[in-house]
Amino acid sequence: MDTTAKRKKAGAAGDIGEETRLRLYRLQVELRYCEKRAYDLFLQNLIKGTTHLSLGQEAIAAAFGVAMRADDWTFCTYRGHAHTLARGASMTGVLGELMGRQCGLLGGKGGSMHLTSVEHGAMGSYAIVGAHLPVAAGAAWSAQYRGTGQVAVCFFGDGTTNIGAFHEALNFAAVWKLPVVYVCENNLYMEYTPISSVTAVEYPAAGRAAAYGLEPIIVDGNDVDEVYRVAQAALARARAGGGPSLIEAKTYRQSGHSRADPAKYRPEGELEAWLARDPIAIYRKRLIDLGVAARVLDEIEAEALRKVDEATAVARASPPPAVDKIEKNVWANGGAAWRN
Amino acid sequence: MDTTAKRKKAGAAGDIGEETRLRLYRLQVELRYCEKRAYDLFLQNLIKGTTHLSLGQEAIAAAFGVAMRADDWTFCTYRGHAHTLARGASMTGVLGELMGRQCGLLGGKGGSMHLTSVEHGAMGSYAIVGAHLPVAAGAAWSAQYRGTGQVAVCFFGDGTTNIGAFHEALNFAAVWKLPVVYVCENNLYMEYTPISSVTAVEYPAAGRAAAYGLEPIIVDGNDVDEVYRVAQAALARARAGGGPSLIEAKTYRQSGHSRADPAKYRPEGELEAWLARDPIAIYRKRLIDLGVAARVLDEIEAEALRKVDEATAVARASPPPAVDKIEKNVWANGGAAWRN
Amino acid sequence: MAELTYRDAVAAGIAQEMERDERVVFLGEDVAAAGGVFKTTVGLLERFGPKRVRDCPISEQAIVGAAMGAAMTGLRPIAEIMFSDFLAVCWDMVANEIAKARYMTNGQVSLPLVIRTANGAGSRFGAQHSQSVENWAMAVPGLKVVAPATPADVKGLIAAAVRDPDPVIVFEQKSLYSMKGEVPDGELVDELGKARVLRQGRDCTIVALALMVHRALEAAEILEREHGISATVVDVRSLVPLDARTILAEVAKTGWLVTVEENPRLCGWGAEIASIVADECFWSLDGPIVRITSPHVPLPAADQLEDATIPSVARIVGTIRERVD
Amino acid sequence: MAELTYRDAVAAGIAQEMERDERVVFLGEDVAAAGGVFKTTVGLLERFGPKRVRDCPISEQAIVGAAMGAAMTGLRPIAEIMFSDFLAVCWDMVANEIAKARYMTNGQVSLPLVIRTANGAGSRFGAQHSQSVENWAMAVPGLKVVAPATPADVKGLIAAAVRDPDPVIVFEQKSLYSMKGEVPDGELVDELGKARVLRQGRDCTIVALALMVHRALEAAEILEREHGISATVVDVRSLVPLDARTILAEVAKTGWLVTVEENPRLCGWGAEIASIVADECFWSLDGPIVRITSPHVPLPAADQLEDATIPSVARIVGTIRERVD
Ligand SMILES: Cc1ncc(C[n+]2csc(CCOP(=O)(O)OP(=O)(O)O)c2C)c(N)n1
Ligand SMILES: Cc1ncc(C[n+]2csc(CCOP(=O)(O)OP(=O)(O)O)c2C)c(N)n1
Ligand SMILES: [Mg+2]
Ligand SMILES: [Mg+2]
Repeated sequence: MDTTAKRKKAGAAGDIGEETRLRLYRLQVELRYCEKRAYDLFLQNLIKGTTHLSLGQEAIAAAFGVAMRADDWTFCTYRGHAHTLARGASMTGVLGELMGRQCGLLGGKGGSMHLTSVEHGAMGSYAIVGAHLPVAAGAAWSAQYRGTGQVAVCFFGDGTTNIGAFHEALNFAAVWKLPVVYVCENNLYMEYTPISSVTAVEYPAAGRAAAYGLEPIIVDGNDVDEVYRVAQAALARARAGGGPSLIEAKTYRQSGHSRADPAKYRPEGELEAWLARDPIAIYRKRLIDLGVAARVLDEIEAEALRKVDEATAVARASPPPAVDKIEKNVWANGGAAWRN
Repeated sequence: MDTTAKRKKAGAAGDIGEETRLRLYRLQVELRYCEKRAYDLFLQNLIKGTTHLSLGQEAIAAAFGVAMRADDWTFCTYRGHAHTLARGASMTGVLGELMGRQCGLLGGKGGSMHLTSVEHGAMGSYAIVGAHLPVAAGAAWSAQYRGTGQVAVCFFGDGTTNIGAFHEALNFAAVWKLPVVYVCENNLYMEYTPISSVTAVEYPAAGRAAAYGLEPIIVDGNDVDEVYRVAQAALARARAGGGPSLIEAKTYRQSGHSRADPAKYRPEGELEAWLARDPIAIYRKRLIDLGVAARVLDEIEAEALRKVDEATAVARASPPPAVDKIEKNVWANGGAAWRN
Repeated sequence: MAELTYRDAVAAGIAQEMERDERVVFLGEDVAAAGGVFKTTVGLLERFGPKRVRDCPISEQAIVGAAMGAAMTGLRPIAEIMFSDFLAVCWDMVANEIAKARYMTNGQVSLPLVIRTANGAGSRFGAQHSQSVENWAMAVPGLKVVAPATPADVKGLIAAAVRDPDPVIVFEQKSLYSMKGEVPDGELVDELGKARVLRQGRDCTIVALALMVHRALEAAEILEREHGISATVVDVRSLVPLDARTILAEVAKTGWLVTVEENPRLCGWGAEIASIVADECFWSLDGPIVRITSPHVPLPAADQLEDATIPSVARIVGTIRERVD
Repeated sequence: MAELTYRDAVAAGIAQEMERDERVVFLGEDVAAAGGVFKTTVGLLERFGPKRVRDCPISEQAIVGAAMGAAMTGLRPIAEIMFSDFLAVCWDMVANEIAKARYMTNGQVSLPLVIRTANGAGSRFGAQHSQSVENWAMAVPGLKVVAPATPADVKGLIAAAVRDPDPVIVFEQKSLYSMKGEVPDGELVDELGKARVLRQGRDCTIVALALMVHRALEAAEILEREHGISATVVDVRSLVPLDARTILAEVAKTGWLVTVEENPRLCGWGAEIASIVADECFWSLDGPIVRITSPHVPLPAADQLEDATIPSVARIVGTIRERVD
């Protein structure tokens, strides 16, 4: 086929091969469609709790998802659907958990803010700002201690850089030279408050890197290739014993903070400007420029939609968890007894 | 007298007048003698709790004590005898509190780690590392809100720079441009552990200043003149609405961490090297070089000793607090009732 | 009398006090421009300006610590901790500093400050955003603790908390924010330390707090109507100071005590009240003290699970039918 | 049998488990090179090396958080929090993360970790270094909690805690560190969740913990010898799991319950036990349940004040004489 030459070019345009690029594209699209579905299900009142969508931020989760080794660990926040899926966790499990169904990753116990899939290295979503940064350091310590070469990757927001646990974890990880990669997704806002109004430095994460003896690393979080490159470098460095990295990925949350938020606080034009820099649209254009056929991408999109549809159907058909589960799994013995 | 010329020189040798210099000397000597007395009283089993001495670090408390306005506020740590005395709190009150007597600043309720004298602007000694940094920011906020021109000065150690509250307070103070001066007394150790072994940067405080948009300020904490100049500048800046400062004063704790600590972990020669740089010895020499008569300094020392002796006598004569005080002053109504 | 939601009554209480006293200032996360994530502080920024109503970084230790420093130097701050679960990230400031400062300084330091926080379950937010932790605060000497159950109470108790010279934590129950109720017009200032007897019965005394008050009342109606059991219902309202006298008097009349707690069981406020009653009211008891609580588990997220975890009207009715003769 | 101090028994317990299992690692402030501020970990660094015994910055959230992350990925960490009061600075990690992770993930995450901490009064350190906060931990579902009263118990319960697949907080009582006692030679592993009946009496059952166990025993001797009152003494040892059965059985025999708690009164573990007894053992009670606690105040520093705050032998004797017939 006459696209061969172009294809080669796609591969040669940088250090990232076409196969990887298509994986990056597919993953982003899957994350996007799944988040959109979550939003629809919420509007249909099928999701009762809260949801915090990553719409617009998918490039970061996707790039790391592709760059990480299968046995690496992810730690993320309540805004963690994408990060969990990006490690390979089941979409049914994610949507089922959001809907509070038995098939949910956590059997309905945790809810949208606590997605976890240990078998995929998705070591939890943490809903208290900052808490998971020390936990990720601990996992990295365990890898270092056992010499396994595993790396812990920890995602969090710009607002998180102002809480005490951030500071403690970064210093701790740096002093112990732990194999952990801290990824700050700077989407400009904490919940509704602009990060610039509550932070002493322009770059909430990168502006603090030197305080831990680290290089400031800033990356365009809407460019999946760029994030992928930075991820590879940081993971390699960690695996080689070079210690932690702190990466600030600049991006934008296209939706409100959580399901309840219409995001009226955004200045006029801001959303539009960022939509014009939507990571998936940009990447689709880039791939086409690099010679990938549009129908290949269309097919990927169609497959992603099918996957989301199937997962939705399975999750919807799943019953709610049985109430006898309430007193299960407090302890390792499966129970909840606190007395004899 | 023929010393007039020399005296003028003493005043002219810098921006600090002789009168101020003699105050700085007197204060350091008083702090030193009082700390030594605390040590003696402990050996005599007259102090039952713990004590954390500032021996070797007196220049910092003294310089700020002299530089501060009477209505400024001090916040300090369990190692706070010197900082409290430097604001004018009664020596009897301090020694009495250490001995758990009725005449103690806190009537025996607080103990050595919580010295407070609100009437002197000594707003408390805090025994949980880092906790008082946000509190000092709050006092500064109150000054800013009421437009009083007061400044809060907050002393803490090198080890404190690694706890979360440090980070939160510094960012908060910087964003709100609060009139607060943070003074890190870097005495090289946390309790027994060298600060360098647990900190990601060489200068635990100054190395973090940029993370809060602040200038790094490092000062020789054993040179009372230097500290005084830096203190004046930071206080003036805060009063003028220029926001917070973070000062790292390099110094050395000549004794163990607390009464129980023989400080065997110090490398050989370290103590000796720092004793050679003892702030009071250095200053005495400087004053004499500047033309102050030795007998003036001798007299100051003798007076300081008398003051400490008198305070000791009064405190020793004071009875222990009455046990009915236990259920007093939990609440503003003077009582402790939690029910009717 | 106006009908207000609990949520609006919170704002009304804060506004009343800010209007009255310039020293009252308000700080928290997303509270000013956005009016709070629960919309409990809408309009305060517009009315009192950015000097008095302040948005903060995500720094709970700094927020609560700053409130402490401001209180000891002449202001009367109100700090919001968005969810009561987050008290854990600033627990040192609350339990070790604020609670103890007056005592340790032998009365030199006054801390007239209020911490307001959204407490409790019902939103399907899961175990880190749904706890009832009023007993954490009750366990610490030096803190006053209230948990209002109605719009009028939340307005009046916030006002009382602001005027109190000691630190007060106001636990606002999330599940009640949209509840409507009559709130007297004009200045409203309640009193800390007063329980309220909402219903007098003969057979047992149900002692409840916040959301559980409403469930207890409903249960009492059903017990009366359908089972001929007549129950007194007491709303504790204030855990510290505790109106032990009212509780003891009401238990003495019926001879049975039943506590209804949303919190997980161990060391809940109900245990404290049970121990007081089992001591001082022992000879008036006609039978065992019954505590109805959430099971001692973290709170699950899914709606069916959450609903089945915290005490329901049916569970209260069922337990009392079974246990009280 | 060797005679060891409680302090040395702590080190022996840790060493026994580190020797047995390479996954056991130990971290804290000033614990390695210095052997701990209470000298409870002397020799561990020399014996197990700097890879397994690690000094940390003053970062309690990082310490406990790192223990959590290590535990969920295959290690069995022991973290030291120097004074139990400092649990407040990492309370989110303890109460919101560690306690809830297994439950929220429906059992995916295991946290076999131990937090050891020095608890309680007696050192004249004042209100921020002397609290008994075992009830803070007891109140949080998902934490196991022990508080050993003797050298043998502290060694055996530390070993049991390390081997337990769930997070356990070991409250070591500061005032007992220099106490000596017989510790069996060789491997010693106790069991969580077992109270111990130390003395059988006829007239009342005293339930106590940690230092208070020794005071209760002494009081019981005096009561017997001087006042003809014969008391059972139960050492609770483990608050979670709680050996409620043993306590209920012993109370049923004597008909009276007296709890002796070092903690300030409100929501102490004694309240929980009182509420259990007042429910399940009500018909066997011969009289009111009596709780002897510290008054509900922060702890004062001066020796006379501190001594008069926490329950003394004399106060236990006096209260029981007055209250128990
Ligand atoms: C300790 C704590 N404080 C406050 C909150 C409430 N809260 C949840 S998300 C959030 C904003 C977080 O902002 P950022 O770190 O930028 O992450 P983003 O939501 O933008 O991804 C806040 C304040 C919380 N969960 N935990
Ligand atoms: C949160 C907390 N952790 C640990 C301690 C125990 N501790 C008391 S002083 C101290 C060392 C503090 O070092 P630094 O800040 O350098 O002050 P310095 O004692 O040298 O003046 C430690 C770890 C404490 N009081 N609070
Ligand atoms: Mg953000
Ligand atoms: Mg130091």
